[in-house]
Amino acid sequence: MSATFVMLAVLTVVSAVAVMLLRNLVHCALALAVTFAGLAGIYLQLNAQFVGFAQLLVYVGAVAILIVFAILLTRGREPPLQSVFSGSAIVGFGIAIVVFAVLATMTLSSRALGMEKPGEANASVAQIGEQLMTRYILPLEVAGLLLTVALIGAVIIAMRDKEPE
Amino acid sequence: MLGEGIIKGMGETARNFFGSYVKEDRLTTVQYPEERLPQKEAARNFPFLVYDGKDWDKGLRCVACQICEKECPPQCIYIVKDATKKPDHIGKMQFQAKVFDIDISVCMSCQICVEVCPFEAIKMDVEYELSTGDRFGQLLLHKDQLAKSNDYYRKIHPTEAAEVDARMGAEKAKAEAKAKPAAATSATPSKP
Amino acid sequence: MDQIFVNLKDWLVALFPAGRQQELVSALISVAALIGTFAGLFALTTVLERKGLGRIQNRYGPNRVGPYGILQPMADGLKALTKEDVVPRSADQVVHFLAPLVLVAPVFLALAVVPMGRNMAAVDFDAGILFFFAVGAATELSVFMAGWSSRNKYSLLGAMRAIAQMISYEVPLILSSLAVIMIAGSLSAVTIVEKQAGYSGLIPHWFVLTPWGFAGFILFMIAAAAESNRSPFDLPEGESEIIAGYYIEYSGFKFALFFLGEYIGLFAASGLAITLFLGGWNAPFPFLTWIPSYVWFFGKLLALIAVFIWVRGTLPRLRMDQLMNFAWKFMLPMALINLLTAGVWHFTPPGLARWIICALLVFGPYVALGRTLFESKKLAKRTYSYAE
Amino acid sequence: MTPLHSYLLLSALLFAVGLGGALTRRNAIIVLVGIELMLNAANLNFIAFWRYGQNPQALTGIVFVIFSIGVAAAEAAVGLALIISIYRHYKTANVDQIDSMKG
Repeated sequence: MSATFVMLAVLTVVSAVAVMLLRNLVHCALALAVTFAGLAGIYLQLNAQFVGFAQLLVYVGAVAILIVFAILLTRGREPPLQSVFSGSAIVGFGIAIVVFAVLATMTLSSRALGMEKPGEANASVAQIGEQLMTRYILPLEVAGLLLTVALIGAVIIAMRDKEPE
Repeated sequence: MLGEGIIKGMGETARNFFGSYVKEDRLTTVQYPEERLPQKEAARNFPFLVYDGKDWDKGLRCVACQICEKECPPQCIYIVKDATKKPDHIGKMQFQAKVFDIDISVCMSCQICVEVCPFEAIKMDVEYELSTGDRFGQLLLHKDQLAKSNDYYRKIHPTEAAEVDARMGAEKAKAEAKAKPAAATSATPSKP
Repeated sequence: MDQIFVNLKDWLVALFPAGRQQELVSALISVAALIGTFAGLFALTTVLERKGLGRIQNRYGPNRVGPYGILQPMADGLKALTKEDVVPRSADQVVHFLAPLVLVAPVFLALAVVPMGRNMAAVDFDAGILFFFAVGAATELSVFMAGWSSRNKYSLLGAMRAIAQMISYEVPLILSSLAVIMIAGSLSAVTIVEKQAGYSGLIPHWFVLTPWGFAGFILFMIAAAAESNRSPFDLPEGESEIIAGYYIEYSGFKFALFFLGEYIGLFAASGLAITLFLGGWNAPFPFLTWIPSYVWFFGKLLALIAVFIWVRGTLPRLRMDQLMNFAWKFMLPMALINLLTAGVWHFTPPGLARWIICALLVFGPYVALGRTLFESKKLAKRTYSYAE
Repeated sequence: MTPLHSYLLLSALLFAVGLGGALTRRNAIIVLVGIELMLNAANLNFIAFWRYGQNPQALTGIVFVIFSIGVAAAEAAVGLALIISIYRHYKTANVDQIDSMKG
């Protein structure tokens, strides 16, 4: 394991755990931004430059900010001394641990164990663009449509209801 | 509205920018400690005592009548009469002040002391750089700090000083005219 | 002469043993050069800005420290360093401390992809422009961190305004640069500059000298001014209403860092504008190519900064609703139309017809938008009760 | 060099953390954040498999992740809009208290 990977992985996991454990919601959102940035670093380390930058732009630049806004808009009359976890937290943790155990055993018993990089692999922007415009043109259009619908839908949902006249 | 206003405004600021290098009226700053605007003649802030001649202590016009002390609204003037007398400008023997203090930290520049003084002894100064490191001591001006020559008065308020000089000259002339027949009839020596 | 800095770096790197160590040294030299150059430029810009604004307002500006006041930044720096660093008691200490760092680090990173001369880009990413916008996104987070952690209503208001403004103007910023990326066919800053090399007669092949490029340049500059919170889009700071916005609770060196970050962000945006529209480090005329390329880059950079200062000295601050209306109702449609125009330009054969079609395509919507936007407002002639 | 299974383990761990958070936290926003984390874990797997796969020229993993990022952004926007609208209605973003269907 290379040092870069270990550093990025530790950063990502620690901040992800912090997101789930911190009491202050704004701290959660900031830790989330760190997680996303760490993941972007891992993508870069895997030679996926375009995806890494897109991850930074979309997640750190947009989603984290969106979440921060949502947190500030929904703060208020909640009792602060309540536990951050819901009543059935034990079950949830149990499920999460079981899922991780299953995934980890599967990974460690699979062919992926100890698999090394098969030489250089690079995804240039031109190649990605060409693929998007030829092989994946339909998904691209559908994704564009989905984004437009989501944009309009989000605006309509979050819009304040008109006062009855 | 297609941004013409913005271009017009940009033109105006550009004219200001380049104009400031060539034209005086586009650079109006006076760099204060080095450069100063000329004093306006009507400027006034705190009172001072006028003296005639060379020696400030002898020439002081004040006769310690204490009218200003009584009239001063914030009561910033403090006068102690001296027992000895000295002649004034028309030769009459008058009291003089032993102590004459003005606390300019209290003074409100109302000029009432100047208005009430019958001897033209107290006038308004234009000195404005009065900052000190000591709030009390240095702002309490004593007689020696307050005394300023008539020449200084002429310099800062020329028109007013000319009027005062004319009035005092007239009084002196009248007194001398009165003294002459008196000297002719009696042998009382007249004062210079 | 042109390659003097490149050769210097190569020579320095060659002093070290080949391999991993050389890469590290090369990166370190690039970073040091970037930080040194732009911190110096920042110092120069602060004093030039204050002097320029002074001249615009019929006064001298700073002229006390050193000859003509050019040592003013040193005095400012000393003052910032020696000032007490006050942190509000109820502030979120960690976030409050991190916010200036989160601002300064990405803006320097963004500068790394801007080519500052022939072979003088610190890194040449395949997706360089995307990298620029991606790290620029982190500045929004830092603004929020500063505003929220100060535990001050003014700073939170300022941060919210700043984020709303930055997100709104990021859309036209990216869309207007997208036109260039479309025509150049590359996301790499170095390639985009190379595409603008060459001259027809005396006229350089800069993108700003095409209808869509010109419109894109104007849109980009407006959006860049809004992105870096420059006047007339400096509502987040708004001294007269929310005092200093998100840096109200910052003092001393942390404030200086914010100030630095803001200016470096401005340089980065100007540098990108030069790269995308003004031909990067290319000389404006073929007979001037003997002047080193970095001189051209920094000359253009200073010229753009002068434009920013000039605009700051001229235009009053916008109101929040005007700002948002301007972004979504004018900038965004114009940027989209500009994108379309760039496409038309690409597919019509060169000639006068192409020029006329594209100019009409840009100018027509501009007039239409400009007229309709304000027609609906029914601006009445302003009357004053007391002033004549 | 880093072997493939370390990426997969990291991804599994991230997925588990996200799942744990989504299942246990009270605040609806953090639940959404947990879901985002799980999506990101999946993205990491795609990238890792693309990089270690036999045919990296196909770019399938990269393209999938690009779509996934775009869709996740839309999902976050709509999800947060829903949470805000729910918050307006119930005056709380606590998932334990939002338990009735009737408006």
